[in-house]
Amino acid sequence: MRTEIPVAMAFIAGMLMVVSLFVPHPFIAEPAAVMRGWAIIITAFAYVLGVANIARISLHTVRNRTTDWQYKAALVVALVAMAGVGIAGGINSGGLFDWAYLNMYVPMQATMFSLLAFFIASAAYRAFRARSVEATLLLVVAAVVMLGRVPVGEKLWPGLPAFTEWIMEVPNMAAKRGIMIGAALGAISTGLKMILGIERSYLGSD
Amino acid sequence: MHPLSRRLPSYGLTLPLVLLSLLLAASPGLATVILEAVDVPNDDGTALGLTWMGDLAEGDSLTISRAAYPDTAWSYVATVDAMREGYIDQGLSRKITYVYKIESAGGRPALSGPVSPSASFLNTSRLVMLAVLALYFISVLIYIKLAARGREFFVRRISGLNAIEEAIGRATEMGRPVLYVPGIDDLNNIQTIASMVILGDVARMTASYETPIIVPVCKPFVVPVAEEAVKQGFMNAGRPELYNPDNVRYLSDEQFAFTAGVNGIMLRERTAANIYMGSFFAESLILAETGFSTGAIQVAGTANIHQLPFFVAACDYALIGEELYAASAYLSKEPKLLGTLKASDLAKVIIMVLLGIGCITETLGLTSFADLFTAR
Amino acid sequence: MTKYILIGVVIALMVFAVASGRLGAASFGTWIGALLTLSIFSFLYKDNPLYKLAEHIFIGISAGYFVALEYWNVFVPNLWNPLLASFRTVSPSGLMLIVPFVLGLLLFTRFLPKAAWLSRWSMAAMIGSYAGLAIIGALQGDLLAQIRANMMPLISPGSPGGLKSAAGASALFFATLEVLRNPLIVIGLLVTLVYFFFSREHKGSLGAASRVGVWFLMISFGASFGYTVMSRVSLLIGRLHFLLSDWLGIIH
Amino acid sequence: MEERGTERRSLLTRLSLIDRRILFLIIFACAAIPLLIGASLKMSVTAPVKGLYDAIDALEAGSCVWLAADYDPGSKPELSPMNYALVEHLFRKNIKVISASLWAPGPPLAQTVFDEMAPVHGKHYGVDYVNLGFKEGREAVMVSVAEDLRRTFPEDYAGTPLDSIPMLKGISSLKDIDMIICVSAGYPGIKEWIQQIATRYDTVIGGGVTAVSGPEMYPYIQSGQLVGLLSGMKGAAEYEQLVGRPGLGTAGMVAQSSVHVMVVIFIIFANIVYFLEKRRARR
Repeated sequence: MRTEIPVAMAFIAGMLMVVSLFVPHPFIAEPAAVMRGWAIIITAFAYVLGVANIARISLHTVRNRTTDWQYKAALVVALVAMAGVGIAGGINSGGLFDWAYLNMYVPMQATMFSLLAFFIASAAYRAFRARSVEATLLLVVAAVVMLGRVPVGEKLWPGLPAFTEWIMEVPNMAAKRGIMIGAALGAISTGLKMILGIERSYLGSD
Repeated sequence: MHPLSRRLPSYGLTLPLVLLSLLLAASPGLATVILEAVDVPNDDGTALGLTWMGDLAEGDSLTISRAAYPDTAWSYVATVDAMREGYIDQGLSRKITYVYKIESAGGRPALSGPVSPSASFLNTSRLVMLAVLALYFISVLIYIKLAARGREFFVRRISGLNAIEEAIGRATEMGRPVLYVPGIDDLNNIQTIASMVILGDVARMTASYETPIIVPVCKPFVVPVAEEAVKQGFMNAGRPELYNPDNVRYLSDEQFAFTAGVNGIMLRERTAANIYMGSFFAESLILAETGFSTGAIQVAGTANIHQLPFFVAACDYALIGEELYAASAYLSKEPKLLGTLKASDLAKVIIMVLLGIGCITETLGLTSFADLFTAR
Repeated sequence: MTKYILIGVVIALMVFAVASGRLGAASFGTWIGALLTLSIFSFLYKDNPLYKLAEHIFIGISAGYFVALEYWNVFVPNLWNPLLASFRTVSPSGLMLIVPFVLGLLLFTRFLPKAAWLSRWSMAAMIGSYAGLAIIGALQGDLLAQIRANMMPLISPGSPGGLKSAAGASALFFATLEVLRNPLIVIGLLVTLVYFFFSREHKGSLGAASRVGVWFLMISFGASFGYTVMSRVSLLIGRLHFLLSDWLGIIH
Repeated sequence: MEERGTERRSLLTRLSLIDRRILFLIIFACAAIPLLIGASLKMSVTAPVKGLYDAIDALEAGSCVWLAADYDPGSKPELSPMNYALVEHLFRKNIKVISASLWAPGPPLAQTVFDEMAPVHGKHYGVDYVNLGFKEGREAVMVSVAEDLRRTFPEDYAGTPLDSIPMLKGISSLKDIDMIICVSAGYPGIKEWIQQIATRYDTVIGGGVTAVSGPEMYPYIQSGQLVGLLSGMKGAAEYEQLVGRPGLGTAGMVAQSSVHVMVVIFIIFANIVYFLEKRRARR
């Protein structure tokens, strides 16, 4: 019950997806379509589960008054307020939910990511060193691409954009394709192991 | 190429239709068109393909309508350019037999014979794909079986692993601890599991050198697994008494808070060897920068290709992509991992051979070999 | 020192904006957005309560946002409405939706240690589906298509003619690059695959090939490095544009 | 001599361990000053960008594209300008646009673009464009939509049933769509659309990505699985130039240039210091 049924379910669900690529007949296509519809719904529940988990851990911190509990409290308040406003008042543009999205979600997430510009610049100065042939090659190509991809590069040498494009299309492309083929082989074997129940780490331990 | 010509095998117009067309062509004054409706192969039985020929000129348009045989209530389908190669009517039912009619301005309408769509049990245009998948599946399973039966498989020396040993040696000389960061993803990421295998081996080495190892962890579920790996490593080195449970530290499950915590460890405890193995994201360069500024020897490994540039530029050695998995297979000798690695190696050899043949045939101008691999 | 410079810059910009009479034009929402933006930027000086607060509010808001979106865009149209409709019309295919509904609810047994194993059923159905989709995606999109695309003539089409007709150093340089295009792509892929081949020691010619493979990898990492810098800088520009334009109204 | 040597070394060491906040300030200035000055630069258009432009330009008026807004505010400055420029081009060509998102934060971003562009071009919701909103389920949604649009998206973002939207009459699946354009910030995104849909359903795919994932898309461009690609803000700026509607992409290019130059200077300068220190250490 605890492992046989999940393994059987993973097998049926996965095989339906794979086989439906080769068997167009409705006797496979129809159940496969139903299964995809189910996957959509279960995944939505999984996201809500994730959110519930964040709330649970945060509330635990608040209840025990451990370090930074005040921040966790703010987190829970923000979560409940946002979800409540959205579910009760709707998500359409012009509403309060939309307002909070545009004026809070958008600036905060965008700014979080923009911090990385500073970190990269600082790492470029303090840590990126041409300590080997490989690292040297990497840094030289990086510098060429950085200059060749912005308008100022054209001012330095009119051929720079074309040369940069050649780097992207030839050596970069070849290596990325090699990585891609390796990753595809890995994805297929991992998928197979999951479908056949050889790999069960996602089920957790007993 | 028009989709129809790719999807329909060359369905010639049948003899009766040719005779009919001759008959119609004999009647003067009116443009004559003949129409054929056929099932679209390799589909789920919801489409029919129409082809036509006759006295049509550039710029003519045809109106297509259909009826459910034997009923003759015509319903409009589409108006198309007469010069196109054909038309595919979709969204039909297998249970109905259809008749089609096309009309051109000033021409006699043409009717098709009754036909119903049928569903295929096998998409024959994907046979090569199916064969490739089946062969690869089988080789994965066979290699896993062989590995489980104890067959010894050779895995090449992975220089990154030697670099780790060197780094630990240096830390020992300097009398400073080793830092091992297993990425920031949970156990559902295979990289984290691979990292735990490598952690076990690193712990074994540090124990035999009697150098402390610090393992900061970002996800609560990883903590017990990391503790177990370190403990086991110390046992394997025969020094279980050196194991210090306080050195596997859960810092925070928020990315940047975790990063700040690890930076703190590097600066305060002056770790001399920093090892980053697992799934890293934007924090990679922040960690590597701090480690560089403290003068530590750094070895990294991740299959998150987007972070590798920073590890390569700021660390002394980096395991690239699949090398991380290969290292864990090499160290753990786990059949699942070894079998997969071997099957993927076999596939790569075959791919290289196929690529060689493909390039030679293409250079010679023969495209039929390469076209076998065109995915449809 | 840095702290004062930073504060000085912000104040100077604000004074400039006030003086030009544009600051008042920003809406309340823009003010909130600007203050949150500055709170997060304050992390650059050092970790501080303002940043921590903004970070936690962000996690809360984004989690709440997800819940509402999943509710209105998935639960209601894909589960509730069809399920209610099928109760009315008693359609068996609609009633089948009870299965994913129950499987979805079973996920929450994770919070009940005794029944947690039930959540595996739902996990299995979900993970099995995605594993299957990943297999066919990797197979048709990456494996076969990429192998096929790399079966190319070793002589880049049109390049020998281009080399002959090239006049001038720059034209000759680019014509040479064109000649090298296909051969380098073919070699580059082969040596990269050799690098990721683990069943033989990388010695002799295999070692040489694998070393060239590393060079190709390094070039591609260099390209990724440059592009990543580009990405992050663009994000910064976006934020500065927001502050200078939407909030302070200094630029348009 | 001796003394000057130590002083120079300490200067070098000091330089290589400079407070990172000073570096932050330099980067801040490099990005902000060009924006304040409002300088602009002309640029040449790269082949992948031209490829996407030509593919869209070749579509007939009245055809219908799927515009996947698979991104979130974290990459808005890179991808939103693309979204604007693409919608500008599509509206101008009188092509119908179905927007949908596999990223929950995507729909309002797509909606903002429509709200701003539709009045300018005299376009109406439900007739010329729709926003189907968000759907959970990554690859499952892609394949599901390719087979049956209404089963996957019974309602649009605002909750209107699809059957009451006029422009969707006659569109039952991706088979009735002429092109998929994906504005993609990561997983799930353009890579998955290619993997799941391009060959299986014989669909034309093009789109834009953040610069981070630009380089890994080149194999798909070479193989023809992608008709064209915009990478990052620069790609957006090139597209803006092609459609003649300068936006945030174009506005940011001088700032982008100056920060790039500064980062390259950082790397070169720091490496020179590194080699000098190494040589000194060897002596």
